[in-house]
Amino acid sequence: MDGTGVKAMMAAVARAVIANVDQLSEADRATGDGDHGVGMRRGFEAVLEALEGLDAATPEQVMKAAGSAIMARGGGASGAIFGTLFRGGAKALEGRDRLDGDGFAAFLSAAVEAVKKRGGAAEGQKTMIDALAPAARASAVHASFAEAIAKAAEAAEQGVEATRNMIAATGKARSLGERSLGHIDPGALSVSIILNAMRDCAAKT
Amino acid sequence: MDGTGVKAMMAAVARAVIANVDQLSEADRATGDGDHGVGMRRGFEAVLEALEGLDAATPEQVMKAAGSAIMARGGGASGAIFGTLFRGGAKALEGRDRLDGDGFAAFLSAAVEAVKKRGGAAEGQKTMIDALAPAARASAVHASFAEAIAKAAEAAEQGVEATRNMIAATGKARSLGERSLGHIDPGALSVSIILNAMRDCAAKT
Amino acid sequence: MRKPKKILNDPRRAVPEMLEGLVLANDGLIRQLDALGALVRNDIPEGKVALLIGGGAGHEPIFSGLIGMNLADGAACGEVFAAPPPETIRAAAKAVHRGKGVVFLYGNYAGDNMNFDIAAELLAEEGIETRTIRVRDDVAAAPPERMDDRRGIAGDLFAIKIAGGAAAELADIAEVERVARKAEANMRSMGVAVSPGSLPETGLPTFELGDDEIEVGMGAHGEAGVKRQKLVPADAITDQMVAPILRDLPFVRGDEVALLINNLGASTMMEMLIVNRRVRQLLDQEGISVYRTYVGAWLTSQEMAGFSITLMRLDAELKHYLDLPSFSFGFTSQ
Amino acid sequence: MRKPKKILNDPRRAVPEMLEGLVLANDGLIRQLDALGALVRNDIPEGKVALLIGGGAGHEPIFSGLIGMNLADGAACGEVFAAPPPETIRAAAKAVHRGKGVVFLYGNYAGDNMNFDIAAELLAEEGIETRTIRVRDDVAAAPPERMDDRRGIAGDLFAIKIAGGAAAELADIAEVERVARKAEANMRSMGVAVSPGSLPETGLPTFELGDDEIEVGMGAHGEAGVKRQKLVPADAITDQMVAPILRDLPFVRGDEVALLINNLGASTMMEMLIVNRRVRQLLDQEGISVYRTYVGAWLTSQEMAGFSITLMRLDAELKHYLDLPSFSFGFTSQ
Ligand SMILES: Nc1ncnc2c1ncn2[C@@H]1O[C@H](COP(=O)(O)OP(=O)(O)O)[C@@H](O)[C@H]1O
Ligand SMILES: Nc1ncnc2c1ncn2[C@@H]1O[C@H](COP(=O)(O)OP(=O)(O)O)[C@@H](O)[C@H]1O
Ligand SMILES: [Mg+2]
Ligand SMILES: [Mg+2]
Ligand SMILES: [Mg+2]
Ligand SMILES: [Mg+2]
Repeated sequence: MDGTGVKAMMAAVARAVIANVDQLSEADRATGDGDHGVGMRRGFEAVLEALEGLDAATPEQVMKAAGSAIMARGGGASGAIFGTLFRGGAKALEGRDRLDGDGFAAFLSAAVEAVKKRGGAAEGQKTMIDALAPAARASAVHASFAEAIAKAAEAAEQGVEATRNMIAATGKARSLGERSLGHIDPGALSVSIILNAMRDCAAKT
Repeated sequence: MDGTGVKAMMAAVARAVIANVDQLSEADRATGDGDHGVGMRRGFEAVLEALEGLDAATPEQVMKAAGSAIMARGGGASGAIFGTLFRGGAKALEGRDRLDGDGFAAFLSAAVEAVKKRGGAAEGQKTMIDALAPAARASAVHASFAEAIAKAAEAAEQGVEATRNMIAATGKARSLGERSLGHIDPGALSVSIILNAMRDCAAKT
Repeated sequence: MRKPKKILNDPRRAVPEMLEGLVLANDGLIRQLDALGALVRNDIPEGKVALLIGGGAGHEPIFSGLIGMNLADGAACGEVFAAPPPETIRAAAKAVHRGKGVVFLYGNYAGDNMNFDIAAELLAEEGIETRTIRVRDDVAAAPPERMDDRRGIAGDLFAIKIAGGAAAELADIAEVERVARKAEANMRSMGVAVSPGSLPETGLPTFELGDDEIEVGMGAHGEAGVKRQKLVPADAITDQMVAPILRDLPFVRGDEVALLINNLGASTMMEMLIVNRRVRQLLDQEGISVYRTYVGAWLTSQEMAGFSITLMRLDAELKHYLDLPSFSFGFTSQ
Repeated sequence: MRKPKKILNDPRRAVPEMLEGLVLANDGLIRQLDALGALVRNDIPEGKVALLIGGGAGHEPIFSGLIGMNLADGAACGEVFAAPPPETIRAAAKAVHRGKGVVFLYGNYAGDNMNFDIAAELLAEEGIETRTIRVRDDVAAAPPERMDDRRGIAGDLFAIKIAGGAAAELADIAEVERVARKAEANMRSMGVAVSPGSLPETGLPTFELGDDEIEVGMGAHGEAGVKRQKLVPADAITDQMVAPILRDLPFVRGDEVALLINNLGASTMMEMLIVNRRVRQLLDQEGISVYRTYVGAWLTSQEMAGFSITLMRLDAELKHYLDLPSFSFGFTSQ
């Protein structure tokens, strides 16, 4: 997939996140402060604006522009985390004029590392990392772009479900302790929504 | 009725007012700020205390003590108004060692004058005066104490009903204007409760 | 109707317990007299004209919380929404009196008027001179030709601020009265209610409003306003409130004003500031400039949600007293 | 679930409109940068160590309302309950910087930590030195051995007051940091929730509580507390809150403290003062004396009802900065 394709894909991702604003906020009401959806909407509305101003860009430039837009306008924990996801992942795409399966796997694992570094959280602490990290591992199968994304999306969905059985150890949900059991992590759900949107795009091409 | 009788009568009056605290506050919720009952309770609890400390007193002394207690502890418009009622009425009992029909009529008309002077309100403005003034007129029949009170109590009840068709022109209900129609005045209801309790006492003796 | 939830002990002891907590919160600056509702400053200089404020409780921090430097010398506090009895007022007046007379300042309500008047009569018999200023800033309560039927609401804050400064600086009670009356005559307010407050003793809200209703012009005890209507945007409500205020005095192009947006209790500062934004747009259009802005909860009605807007037209003298630093538990300014 | 009723225009524009109203309410003392959430004082002297505070909106008057004399030089404000983005923080920091570095002071939350850290990295690249103080006063959030898991709640007010004074008087950023850390290390808080606040954008309460329930230890964004229980009398709730506060530092006989009772929004001043009465009884029993008392709504959680109790142990240095007069839209002291 070339830069133009990645740009179209990221626009679809943004529309998907924005469309799920209520579901994401509701998930955050259960464990946090109820604003995850509106925060992600701010970030991805900024992504749509940024993409418009961007023509003939490489995959790296598209992802970096998206991450920078989220970072600049999202706010809250998710603004920093999801901004870091795309900005950190973009670095792995340097010099690639097309996004293929391996490139996408590299993108995800770089994204995971960047997010861990930024937030200091590890897997198992009931955060978006618990969807992102498994997705990164699942995509490292030296397969086509479409297959790699499909695997990642599937792993992320399982990751979201897995957060139900985790006790929050960071963010606003932390103080729930045991009571966070049974609820999914809103940020993990966002990761899954993002990867599903990517998968649907890749399938179409 | 001698001073001891008047003292017993005022104790009964106080108990009757206190027993109706909720009804009186509810009436004030409709047209005012909902505290008439609790204000009257404060005043008449003070009356009970004052009466205890009072032995071998004339009717005048009993009524003055009651009025002073309400004035000192009632607060709000009702504390000043009902304190004035009993203190002002008491003046008309000066030199009388017994309370008879004429004395009671004199007590009520002196009370009406005192209240009008203190608050500046006239009949027809939807206040307790619209129960007290007709009661005073009805009691001026040169009859026995029991008859005079009975007539006063009856007139007061009609006065309370009459306030339904009046537009409040003073106190917190004033701003209701037309919307005060249909509601009785809480202070008028207090007058009726007081006179009914007196009637029941007089009937017993 | 949901029962309001409050952090209280015995509801009938709410006011005495509150006063005890208030005296402690004043860190030694005020004391309480035997007449419990009577609070007085500990450091009133000899020969000072005294300022005594008061009214029913339930509006905290007004009145009991405004005793202090360049503010009130004492306060006479009643039970919730009930004017203090004459004896409380008399005791407080005697304690603040320093030989130059006592200025009574309070909101214009039948109960307050009668109880303060009775106290004034008692004090006169004892040779203590009093002057009375009744705040009548609520334009929603009655038309201009019936000023004496108007309630005192948040304008109390401005009246106390100005009268407090005047009583601290001016030697003659007649002068203090003049300045306080000038402030009172130049202020206008209008309120709106969004949801009711409740009385601790009855546990009942003082009125009821539909989930999508507001009442424009409602008073600080839930007295009826001018219009019960559907909830509309902040700018529309503000327009409805500012117009009658401006019309009433009237405030005209070139006027300089102090602006007060008073939270009745449970509204958010965010809402008050969004209202302030619109008020300033409207005043700009009218060519009226704002000298100082105050946004906060000073005259509350228990947990009532809603607010009022107050404008006070300023001249050099009123600016001087507004600018004086003042300090008290409930209101401090620089 | 009843929809909360608020005086707003477009809920998605609530924060920008609020900030516009706030700047106007500051009567010319502060301005807003192009990065909308960045507010700065107009009169910051050359060579002053700068104090920048910030966090999500919705807690007004903190943070955006505490810019002023002997308080903050600027604030970086995010959307409701959302930390400000790095660019907002960076823009505010550059505008308040006067060559002596910038002290960041904010509540300890993942979102604030990450966004302020990113801003600090960007500023370092530009050669602007920053120091970071995270307020972690909420004892309900985590045990003492996990201080970094503790939230910053009403203690923010004391931290800003002390750091603001230090930044105004001390020439060296390391000294300002030392004093601010001392204040932060000596304060402990605990909150209780009575009813929820709501987010303007979603119109939904951030949590739900039964009509007869309270949650002890709940955070200022509705984060879970330590115990959900039936409503009990004010004295009993106060006892439950004060004990863990005293135990934690610990505060001991002979300590002198500043006491803050912070209204989370919709509670009444009457309730806060009844709580103050009980707090003082408990501190008297423990032989702990109160140097200054603050009761009011400074760190709110929209229209949430409830409050928190904060104690800060004082020494001569902290007393000095506490006593400095300070002036801002949302907090003024003498
Ligand atoms: N340290 C962290 N590392 C990774 N993800 C985090 C971290 N802290 C929070 N998150 C993610 O952010 C989400 C919350 O985002 P959001 O509600 O927008 O922010 P806030 O907590 O500021 O309200 C959580 O569900 C979690 O997935
Ligand atoms: N000027 C007045 N003259 C006579 N009665 C009055 C006057 N003002 C008020 N009242 C009486 O007082 C009653 C209200 O008493 P209450 O509710 O206790 O006082 P408040 O209005 O201070 O809350 C009214 O129902 C009315 O009968
Ligand atoms: Mg959240
Ligand atoms: Mg009443
Ligand atoms: Mg009343
Ligand atoms: Mg948030």
